[in-house]
Amino acid sequence: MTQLPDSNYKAPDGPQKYIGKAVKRVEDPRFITGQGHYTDDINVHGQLHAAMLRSPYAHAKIGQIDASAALALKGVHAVLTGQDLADAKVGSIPTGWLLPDLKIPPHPAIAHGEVHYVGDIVAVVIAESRALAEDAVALIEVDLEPLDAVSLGSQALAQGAAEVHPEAPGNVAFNWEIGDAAAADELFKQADHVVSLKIRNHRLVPNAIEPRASLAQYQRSSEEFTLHTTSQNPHIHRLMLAAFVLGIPEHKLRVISPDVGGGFGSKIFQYPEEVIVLFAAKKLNRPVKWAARRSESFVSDMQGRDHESEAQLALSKDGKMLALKVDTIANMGAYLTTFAPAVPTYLYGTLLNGVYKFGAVHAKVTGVFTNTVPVDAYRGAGRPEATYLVERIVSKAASELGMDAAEIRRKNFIQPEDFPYQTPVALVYDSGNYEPALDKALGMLGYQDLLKEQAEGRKNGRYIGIGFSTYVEACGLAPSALVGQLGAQAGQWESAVVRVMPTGKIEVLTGSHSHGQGHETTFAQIAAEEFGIPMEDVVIVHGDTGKMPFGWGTYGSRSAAVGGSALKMALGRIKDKATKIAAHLLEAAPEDIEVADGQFKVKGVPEGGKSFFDVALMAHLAHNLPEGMEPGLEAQYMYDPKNFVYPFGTHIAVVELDADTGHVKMIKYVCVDDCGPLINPLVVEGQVHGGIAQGFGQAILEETVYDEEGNMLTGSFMEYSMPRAEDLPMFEIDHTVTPSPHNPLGVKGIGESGTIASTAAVANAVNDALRAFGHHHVDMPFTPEKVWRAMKGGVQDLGQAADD
Amino acid sequence: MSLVPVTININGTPTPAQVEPRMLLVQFLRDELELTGTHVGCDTSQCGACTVSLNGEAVKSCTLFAVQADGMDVQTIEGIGSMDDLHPIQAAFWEQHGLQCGFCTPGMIMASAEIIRRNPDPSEEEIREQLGGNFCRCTGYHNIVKAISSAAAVMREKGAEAGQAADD
Amino acid sequence: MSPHTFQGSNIVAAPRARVWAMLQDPAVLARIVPGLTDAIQDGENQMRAVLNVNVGPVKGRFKTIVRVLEAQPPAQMDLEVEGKTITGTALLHTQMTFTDLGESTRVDWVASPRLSGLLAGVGGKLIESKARDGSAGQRYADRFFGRLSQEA
Amino acid sequence: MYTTPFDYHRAVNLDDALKMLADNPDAKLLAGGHSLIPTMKLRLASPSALIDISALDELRGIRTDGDMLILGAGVTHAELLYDKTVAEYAPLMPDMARWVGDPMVRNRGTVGGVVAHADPAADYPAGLLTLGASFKLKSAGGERVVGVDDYFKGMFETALQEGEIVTEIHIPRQAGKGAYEKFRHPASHYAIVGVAALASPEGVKVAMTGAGPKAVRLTQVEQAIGSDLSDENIKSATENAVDAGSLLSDRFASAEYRAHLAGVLAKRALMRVK
Repeated sequence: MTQLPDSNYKAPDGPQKYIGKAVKRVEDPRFITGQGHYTDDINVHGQLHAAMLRSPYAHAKIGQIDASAALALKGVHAVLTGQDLADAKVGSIPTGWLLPDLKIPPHPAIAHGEVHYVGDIVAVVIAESRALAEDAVALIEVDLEPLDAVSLGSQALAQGAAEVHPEAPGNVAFNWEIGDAAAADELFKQADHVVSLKIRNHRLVPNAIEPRASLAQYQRSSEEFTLHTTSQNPHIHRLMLAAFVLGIPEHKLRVISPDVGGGFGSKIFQYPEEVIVLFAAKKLNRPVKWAARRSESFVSDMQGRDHESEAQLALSKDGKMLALKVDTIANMGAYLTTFAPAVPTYLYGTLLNGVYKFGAVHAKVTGVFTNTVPVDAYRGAGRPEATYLVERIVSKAASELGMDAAEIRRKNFIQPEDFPYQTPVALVYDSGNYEPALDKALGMLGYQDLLKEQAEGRKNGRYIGIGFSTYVEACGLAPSALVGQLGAQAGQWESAVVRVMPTGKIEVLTGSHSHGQGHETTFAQIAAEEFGIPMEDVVIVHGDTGKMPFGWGTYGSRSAAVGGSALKMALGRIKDKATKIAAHLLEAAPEDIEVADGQFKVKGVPEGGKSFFDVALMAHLAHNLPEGMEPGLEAQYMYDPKNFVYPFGTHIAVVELDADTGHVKMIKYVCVDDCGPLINPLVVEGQVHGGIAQGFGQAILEETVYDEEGNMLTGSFMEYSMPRAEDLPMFEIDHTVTPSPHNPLGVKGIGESGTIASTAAVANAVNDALRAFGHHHVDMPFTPEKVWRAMKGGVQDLGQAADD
Repeated sequence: MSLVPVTININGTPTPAQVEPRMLLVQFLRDELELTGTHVGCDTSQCGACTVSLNGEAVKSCTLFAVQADGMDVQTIEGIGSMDDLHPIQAAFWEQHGLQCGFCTPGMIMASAEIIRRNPDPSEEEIREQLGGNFCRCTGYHNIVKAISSAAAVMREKGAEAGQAADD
Repeated sequence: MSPHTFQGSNIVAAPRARVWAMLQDPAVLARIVPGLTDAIQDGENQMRAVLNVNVGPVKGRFKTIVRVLEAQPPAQMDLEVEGKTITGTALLHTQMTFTDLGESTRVDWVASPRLSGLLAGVGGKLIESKARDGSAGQRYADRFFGRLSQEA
Repeated sequence: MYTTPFDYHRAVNLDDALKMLADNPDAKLLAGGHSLIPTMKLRLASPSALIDISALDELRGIRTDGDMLILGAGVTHAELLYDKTVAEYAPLMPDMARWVGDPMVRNRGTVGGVVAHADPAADYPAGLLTLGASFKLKSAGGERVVGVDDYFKGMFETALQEGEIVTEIHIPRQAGKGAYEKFRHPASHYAIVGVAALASPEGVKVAMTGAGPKAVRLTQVEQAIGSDLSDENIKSATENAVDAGSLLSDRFASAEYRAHLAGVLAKRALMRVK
């Protein structure tokens, strides 16, 4: 492969020793033996426990709080209320992404004056044991005067709807638009066919299996705080807690996220409980810990999705897509949290172009406050919503026009020679080649045979559906200057420190964070590859602001593309310096030195090289270094990418409907993803598997339901359906490889692709099966009763009732 | 509330303790004995992260009070195998990439042991059905199912070898 | 409005005025409401009490507030019973209409339970479904009005 | 996660348990605990004492008495699923037990617990109705045997009086094929609807659980079937055979849908017993 134009990616010249190999994960031994070290596993001397009194009402005025009975229990140290935080001038939990005219109501860690959703914290008990803290919570008397509440985005915009915050009249948080409306209108006039779609992308609960937990310690002598917390990005937590909320000098706060049991976005954000334990630890001069119960997680972890959209697609009569118009109401919940405003805008609106050549795309998004748990990034964050909409309307178009769902896509693909491709909605796609992925997937599926089987089945009352999702996604947000212009209160670069020790062992510090993605393996593969040294000689350190100077963490599939690239660049610096030292020791010119299998050698001279250990030792002894060279062998690199990366691929789901009951069984799932070169195929495929399951979960099983008064009716695993092993088939996975020209590894993210693609694929499959009953569109989630009713017929475009 | 004396045989070690009746077995393991490999993922007995073996049968340690285990044998993830001597199921989860964040993994492994105990040669369908009490949010179960299949095969082989050795 | 309204009708062996008077007296209510204890008048139209519940796996003493929302003596009364738990609130709205039958009184009642907070999510199966069991509502009413007749 | 505090009593034998129960009406019996403990964790149940009967030998054991299969109330779902005697005497029981919870729940949860608890979405009541089971109930004052038709009264309501314990489940030897079909809630795995069918020499019996406040016999289906288990008759006897009027309706499944499912499951169960 040749170097791509305008590229800092260089394909490897020869076979690689570690990169591209399915290396077993180095972190696994501790997990499989029960030695994983999660936040709630940590207990420290003198530790107290916090328990939260949460609002049972979606909206209420807080009256008198009588904590006397709770405080009278032996072992209860304090009961904290919103007033305590206000008196101490604790700041509001900040929003990290600002849009023009954004309304940001105050978000105190403990509600003050009013509660705004079921689960909002009203008071906190700090006690000797968790059991005692929970006993005491039950004794607090609070007068809550229920106020009118609203839970659905479109209802919050209706005339006379309950007002969530006085700061946001009409419950509008923001109005946002992208694309050329006039150009789109012009193309709609020329259209032969217009497809309309009304959908709800329903709300989900992330449900990482590890509930959130936080443990705060305060050292009075040094005024230093340590916070162990379940975080995907400890530096962001430190920054926000220090600069905006608690006013702790940043260098006096150390945030550690040890092993983290899954995140899927839900552990990005700054949460009230972290503020509370830090505040209480200083106030009581004792360590304070809080760990969520699952029933708390359901009403306190930020939730995902929740869009109501209307879209129109303009097509010519031969199936060429001309333009797309989208109008979306995004339910933000009760407060704007860390990334919330970016999710339905820059991560959603900008991806509405999909993989197609549109003349114009226009999107309008209204962000709305409701009395529900706040909504923020959840695996895919905006991109699954965009992909569901685009891929659903394209399949609906095929259905209405009587075209093959694969062929209508192929006909409209952006072509390989079009890259870099400027879409009508701001993004510039880096590289892509969409047809080979589609063809490969069709081949794996045996598409033509399956179509015959489907047709045959329909005659006999067997309803098979085939659903496509030819997706593209934009991940590894970048560059910092651009995201800053768009409203981010954060940079989007990543850092790596490579510290070579005198014995040649390498410590890699990264600002990325693994909560299941396997950084300790893949990052070690990158580092070991650079010098050909054993992987065991590399250790990856992450998740501790006390060790790593700075970093922006892991979300938006950025670890490999941005964090991995930072590592690659830092390794380059080490290699440069080490090469110079080796050249000096070997009395050769640096250009003549090559490194392989941990040996520095003069090119063409097989004997007498210097080992990596020799060079590392000399770097530290500094007995014989090139003139003027600084001793030591350590490098840091802050890598700010030039662009997002754009993974793509084809996912195909095959489902079968139970004609008697409406139960949907997924019988086959095939996908071909292109995330550039694979660092570790085992890890990549694992990410895809999990992503598919989550997208399938949304399409078929998962649904967060609120009643009109803002009560969540699906607040436990008894009601909220999580995908189980029995719900899924084995997945058939393959890849194409189109490197990104924008980063030195050529890699694109893969953490979210599965979810971004699969929801649409599964939904399209169910709809394909329901075509036999005269439907062009039935909205997800495809609960058995809904599918049964659709099969009974008589309902066209069966949408989701407001609160069904 | 008075404490109740119990002696629970934990991973082969008789362990005397005084426990509050309301302490769940999982809390006893985690908070009193620092056996933190057993996790708590829910409060309604669905997720299976807390699965341990009680007198040889897999149970959910979040739905059992520690006092109820008095006099019984409890085996946890820490007791099923160690880094020096991995249980075949542990080895298979590693080999097949049957875990990502690792949080559900101890419960998955203990539940897998139960599946193989009940049926040494489970089909893919049986494995999926029998995993109904364990949630994993990371892996999509694909590699977990593979891991259990392959562990069962290894254990059958070992069992056959052991049987042969005994016959000899 | 609750989607799970249930209703029924009972005859109480007492004149309408007497029935009305009894229902205003916390002491009487404490005797006739199954499971109600520690009833105290708390303001003009409000009573605090403890309700002992034992339904399926649910068993406990729940702090309860009974509010008279609207009274048209002696023909109609709207009550709200609010039970508080750590996981949320159970609210029962009841409307009773009293028809004078001379020596006895017919009470037509409509009740609609509603759960809020975590209880709505986690307690649904345990409590809400019970409330949907129409015959259970009638059985409970039979006990209540039976005791009321005895009291009279 | 924590329940309210309670006194724990491990019963040394049944008489001890009955005495403790008589002495403390505020106590709850603890057997498998899979309904009670989650409810206690949510603090919706806060009994002052628990009487642990989970380790009582008197409640264990599977035996036969002539043509009667006798299950101790403490027999677990897993025992039902794997026991040879049960498979021989009442194969419908394991056909239901496999649907209960998951392997861990089955190892701990008991048949007596299900009978005492009378959850409307429990599986066994359907099969027990078709099998004509009866239950031995003991109290400090004596014991009695109640037939299944008189036992289940309503949602969480049974013939059990205060101070009584279910000690045995009596199941007449199953004559003819039995089958249980279930449509479960995808989250809780409880029955949205479950239907058991039994084709015995005395006739075909069909019973439904999950759909209403308590398990009931589907007498209209039974009458329509008579003894004609032909495909056509099964289809016509089960189609639209269940009236939605008295059924539960919730967010996940309306009464109409439950009624439809009951017909579908009755058809499937009957197809298996023919």
